[in-house]
Amino acid sequence: MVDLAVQIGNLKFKNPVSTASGCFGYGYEYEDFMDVNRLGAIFVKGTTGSNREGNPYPRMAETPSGMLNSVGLQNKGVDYFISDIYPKIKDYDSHIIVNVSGSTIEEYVEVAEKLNELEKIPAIELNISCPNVKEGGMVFGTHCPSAIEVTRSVRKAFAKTMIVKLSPNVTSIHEFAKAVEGAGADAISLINTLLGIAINAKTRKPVLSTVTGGLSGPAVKPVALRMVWQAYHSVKIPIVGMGGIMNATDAIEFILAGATAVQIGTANFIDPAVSMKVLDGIESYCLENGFSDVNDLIGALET
Amino acid sequence: MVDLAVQIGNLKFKNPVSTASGCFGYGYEYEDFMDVNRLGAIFVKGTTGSNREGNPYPRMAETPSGMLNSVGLQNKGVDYFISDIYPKIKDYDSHIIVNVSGSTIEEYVEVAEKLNELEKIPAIELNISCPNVKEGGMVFGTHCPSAIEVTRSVRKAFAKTMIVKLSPNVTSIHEFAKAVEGAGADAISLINTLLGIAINAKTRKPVLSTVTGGLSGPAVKPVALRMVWQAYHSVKIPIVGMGGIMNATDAIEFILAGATAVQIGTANFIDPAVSMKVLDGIESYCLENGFSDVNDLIGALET
Amino acid sequence: MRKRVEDFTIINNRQVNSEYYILDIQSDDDLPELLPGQFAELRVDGSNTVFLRRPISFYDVDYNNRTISLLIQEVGKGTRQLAGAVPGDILNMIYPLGNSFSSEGVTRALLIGGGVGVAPLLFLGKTLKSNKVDVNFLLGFRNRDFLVDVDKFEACGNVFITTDDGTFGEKGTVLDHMLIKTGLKEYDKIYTCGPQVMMKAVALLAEKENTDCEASLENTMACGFGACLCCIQKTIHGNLRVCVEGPVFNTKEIIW
Amino acid sequence: MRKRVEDFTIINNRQVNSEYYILDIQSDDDLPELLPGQFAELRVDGSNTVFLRRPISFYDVDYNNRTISLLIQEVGKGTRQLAGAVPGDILNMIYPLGNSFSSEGVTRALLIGGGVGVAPLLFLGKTLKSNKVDVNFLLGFRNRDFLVDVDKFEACGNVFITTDDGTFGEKGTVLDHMLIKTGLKEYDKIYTCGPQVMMKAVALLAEKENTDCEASLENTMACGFGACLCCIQKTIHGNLRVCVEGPVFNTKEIIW
Ligand SMILES: Cc1cc2nc3c(=O)[nH]c(=O)nc-3n(C[C@H](O)[C@H](O)[C@H](O)COP(=O)(O)OP(=O)(O)OC[C@H]3O[C@@H](n4cnc5c(N)ncnc54)[C@H](O)[C@@H]3O)c2cc1C
Ligand SMILES: Cc1cc2nc3c(=O)[nH]c(=O)nc-3n(C[C@H](O)[C@H](O)[C@H](O)COP(=O)(O)OP(=O)(O)OC[C@H]3O[C@@H](n4cnc5c(N)ncnc54)[C@H](O)[C@@H]3O)c2cc1C
Ligand SMILES: Cc1cc2nc3c(=O)[nH]c(=O)nc-3n(C[C@H](O)[C@H](O)[C@H](O)COP(=O)(O)O)c2cc1C
Ligand SMILES: Cc1cc2nc3c(=O)[nH]c(=O)nc-3n(C[C@H](O)[C@H](O)[C@H](O)COP(=O)(O)O)c2cc1C
Ligand code: FES
Ligand code: FES
Repeated sequence: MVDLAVQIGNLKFKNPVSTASGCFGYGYEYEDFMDVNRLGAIFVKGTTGSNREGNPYPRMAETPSGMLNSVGLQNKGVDYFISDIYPKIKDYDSHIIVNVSGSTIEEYVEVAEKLNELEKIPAIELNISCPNVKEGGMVFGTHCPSAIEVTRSVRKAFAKTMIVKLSPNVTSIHEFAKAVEGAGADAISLINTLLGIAINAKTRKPVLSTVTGGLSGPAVKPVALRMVWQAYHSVKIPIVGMGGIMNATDAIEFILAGATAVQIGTANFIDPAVSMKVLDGIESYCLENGFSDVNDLIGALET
Repeated sequence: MVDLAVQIGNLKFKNPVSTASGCFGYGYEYEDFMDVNRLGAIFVKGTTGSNREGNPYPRMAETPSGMLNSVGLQNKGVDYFISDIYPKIKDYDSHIIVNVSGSTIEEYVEVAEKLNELEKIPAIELNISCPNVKEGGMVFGTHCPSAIEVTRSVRKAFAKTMIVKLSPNVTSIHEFAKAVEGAGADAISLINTLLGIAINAKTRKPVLSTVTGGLSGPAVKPVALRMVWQAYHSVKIPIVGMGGIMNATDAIEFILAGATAVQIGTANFIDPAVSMKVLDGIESYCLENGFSDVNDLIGALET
Repeated sequence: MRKRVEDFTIINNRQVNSEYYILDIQSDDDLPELLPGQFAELRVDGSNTVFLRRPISFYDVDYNNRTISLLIQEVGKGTRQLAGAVPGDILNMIYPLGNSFSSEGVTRALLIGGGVGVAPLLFLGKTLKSNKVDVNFLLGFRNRDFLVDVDKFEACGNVFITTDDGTFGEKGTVLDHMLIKTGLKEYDKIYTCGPQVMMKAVALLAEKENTDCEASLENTMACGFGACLCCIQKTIHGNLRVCVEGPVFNTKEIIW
Repeated sequence: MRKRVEDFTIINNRQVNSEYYILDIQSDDDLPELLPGQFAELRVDGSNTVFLRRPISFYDVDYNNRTISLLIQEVGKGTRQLAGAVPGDILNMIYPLGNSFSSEGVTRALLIGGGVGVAPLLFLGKTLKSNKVDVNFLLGFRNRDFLVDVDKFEACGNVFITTDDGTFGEKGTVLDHMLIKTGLKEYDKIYTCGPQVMMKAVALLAEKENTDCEASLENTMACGFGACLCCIQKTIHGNLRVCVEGPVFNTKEIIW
């Protein structure tokens, strides 16, 4: 028997495997494929103050070992989430963590305040790193004073566990990790997508309607591991790691680099039951390698 | 007939296809596979003030659609280059461009001064972005005032074409592009490698002796294209684009994004004659699409 | 309808012409109920440049033999890789995905397809026929070499064919055919699948004639089952997912 | 020796045991001269996770049939993918790469191999034999199932075998064999290839006995032909490229 429970802020995850925002819908999209209740947590789609239609088509481009997306936070807004989605998912046995997005600090605060009232939402993930919205979004994640300000403001509005999701599109990830730690984050998650472009040489046009989009998938894994490792060595709060996890080995690499828990994003599109395989694989790894507690693997990279 | 000649600073390249520093040795390593004289230019291995042994083994890790390296500028120093290598390669019909690296501004200047004397070296590529050396290297490429200082200093020491190679590990590539343009660069090249980590989950150790290394190959192409596009829209000097080019279509994407010429790096390891296929493919593309001059493709992305 | 991930076995790979091929794939188990218009997300193994799955419609379904047929056009790296499949190979699919054509109250239908867009129309035609609907096909192909299984379509109803170069049927595209020009109001339902310009033109004509019309849309998909929001179609109800609320849309709802 | 990139055709894939297999590959043209110790960089098609080529030694060469044999151990994704090769498949290689074993003045040689490290030793043994050298093999395997082509080795000279579990030959590793313990000075050259710990131990013993010794080293390679500087071995001459100045090094030069 392996002890798989990990601690993120005040919150105990029954295991370190969760699914990434924007890649797992609201959970129920995956019910046909797996028992979503086995996940440590489900990070649901980015939620904003009001309805957003997102960016025009096309929003997706396949790239070598990865994909670009420019969905642009399409969602029906926090009130719809509360009235129509929350009731359907609140009784999952996995933590439901809402990814909070916005264009202004006021919008972030408004969403956080409303979510604070929901009994079965034990945590939020503050998305200060979305590369796909015109105003706000990534600016908060690539400008340190803004990152601090939005974190501080939401901290005041949200009493439960607050995870701040960092952008990888920065020179010094440790600077941002430390800044949001200082501003009241209980944990950080990283990485969000890398800003990229795909071009159709035939038409001489960008593939995405927005020209740039966010790169995810195995292509980004080396960068993500590096950032998790750097962040781990600069903050005391726990880290939720992600970026290109396709299997249990990848997930273990993130944990060794310093992640307390992991999120699986793009891989869900290719194998909708992959998160269960990752979970089982982590347990097997622990058994085979004599670890009775997955916490002993966190940051255990021998350098 | 397609006009393939492009202009980089004062230098005319007979075609836009060149090979990237550190990936093509000194050119003669590829003589068995192709006619290296057909290349627009050969960017030779990073050259420093004196002999460097580089980093310990292991220096390489395969990653999804890419690789990490931490070679660490192994080379015999500029004097050896001048005495032993230069005579062997100076009569290639392709421009020989030396990638100048160092740990201190004095070292960069020293190397540049010495190369300035060599008749058949019409240009240098100032590598302010190597992620694999302890001191210097990337610091110059991720700290804007340092980038400006090293560019200015070398500018004074080197009278011919000076291309400055930027690091992708920054928040705002345009800031650096503009800065080195202002400091006297005749052109910029990008991207150097993205900082990454590979981990061996079995041994729980990093794969590379240096823990972090530089990511190259198709995995980075979307990021590289984005940075070329951003740089193109912020400076007037020409751009030499690279990062994951595997075939002619990839190269054309870079040109459409704003590159005047391209460099091929990692792809040479997999297909040592790939640069000739890229060259032929660019010509065919122009013919098929009615472009009589490759210059008409530069920055021609319709956004 | 429960979605599943399953390994099928390829039992036949028939080259139709220089670009099209038909894969017959078999399940070890009984097939679940599949609806015309639905599709599957195919994993493309053996290519080091294909990362995501590829959406392909059900072209034909044989419940007795537990077999599904897929009509595929080679357009890029994924479809090229699949073209090399040989009997015995495994094909992993997520299926069934998407909504389906609706046929309530339909008595006389015209199914208008262009190129590989005929794929979902055969399964639809078969289903309509078994529901006693009067089925008529108007199918457009590049030339006579690109005709696909005309006999199978004929087994479901009347077939009218156009070819761009006139080497078979009427010359021109389906939009040039007299059925389109004059006859749309004789049907109580139009179904269409093919190039977007064709579908849009058909939709406008149908609207003018006040005939109900459904189109099966293409889109670039990452997941295929509603999780990623990549496959959006602008509609009068806002941006809808082509993989869940589609691929079949009533054309009155589409904002082209 | 001119390096080339060439498509070979796989004519045979023989499974030796649960981990080893031998690929026989044929060229359309006459083979260039190949030297024992040299290797090729194999492209691994059909895997979406293998990006770089994989270095593999020449195990056997048959100039008459234009055939090269490769002895390969399945250790990861690339060698696993190649294990599925069937006759008729194409194998693209860059070859010949690296230096080779030297044999000038050698009259009596001991070739010490461990596991898949025996690969370059068969070709070496054959070549030495044809040069009238007295060839002796000391080969270590995990157990009797892991023995490889003992008859072929025997055709070149004396063969001494150890298995870890004693199921064939002497029990233990090659380092436990009496030949190593007492007899190294009877040879004027030792060649070794296998796990690094084994090679290092052999090298130290040879040095003690003052017998010349060459080892064929492994390394992680990106290019295989000297361009990337990824495959470095620390030596008394500084960091040298295993793919050009090696893979064969005189053990006196190696800084282990
Ligand atoms: C619901 C649905 C059902 C489909 N049914 C069929 C079918 O039955 N038979 C069939 O042959 N094809 C069908 N398609 C289209 C098929 O999915 C694409 O042709 C295929 O994904 C292309 O993959 P590729 O790797 O060969 O091309 P790629 O190398 O990915 O791309 C080649 C070219 O095709 C374009 N392209 C790629 N995917 C799409 C797409 N989904 N929509 C539009 N353009 C695209 C690219 O922009 C590029 O120009 C369907 C698509 C959808 C969404
Ligand atoms: C000059 C030379 C000649 C060789 N000759 C042979 C031969 O004749 N037969 C044979 O079976 N093998 C030989 N090898 C080793 C062979 O190249 C590796 O086993 C192979 O590249 C592994 O690829 P993979 O994709 O299966 O493993 P991967 O999935 O890449 O890796 C699996 C494991 O093997 C390790 N590994 C991978 N490559 C190497 C390497 N080059 N050296 C050491 N460890 C490695 C990895 O770290 C990992 O732990 C040779 C290597 C060199 C350098
Ligand atoms: C289609 C798509 C939509 C996404 N939407 C969001 C989002 O709404 N909020 C957010 O914080 N991250 C979003 N992300 C980023 C992922 O949560 C994750 O950070 C990223 O994809 C890296 O992980 P991966 O490589 O495992 O996918 C999205 C990613 C994808 C691919
Ligand atoms: C093995 C290796 C060594 C490299 N050495 C250098 C170097 O010495 N100087 C330099 O500026 N860039 C060096 N680079 C970076 C490349 O020149 C290039 O910027 C990068 O690899 C991206 O291009 P690619 O994806 O086509 O390889 C090296 C890259 C690799 C893979
Ligand atoms: S493809 Fe993911 S929602 Fe439609
Ligand atoms: S593998 Fe590139 S130099 Fe040896």
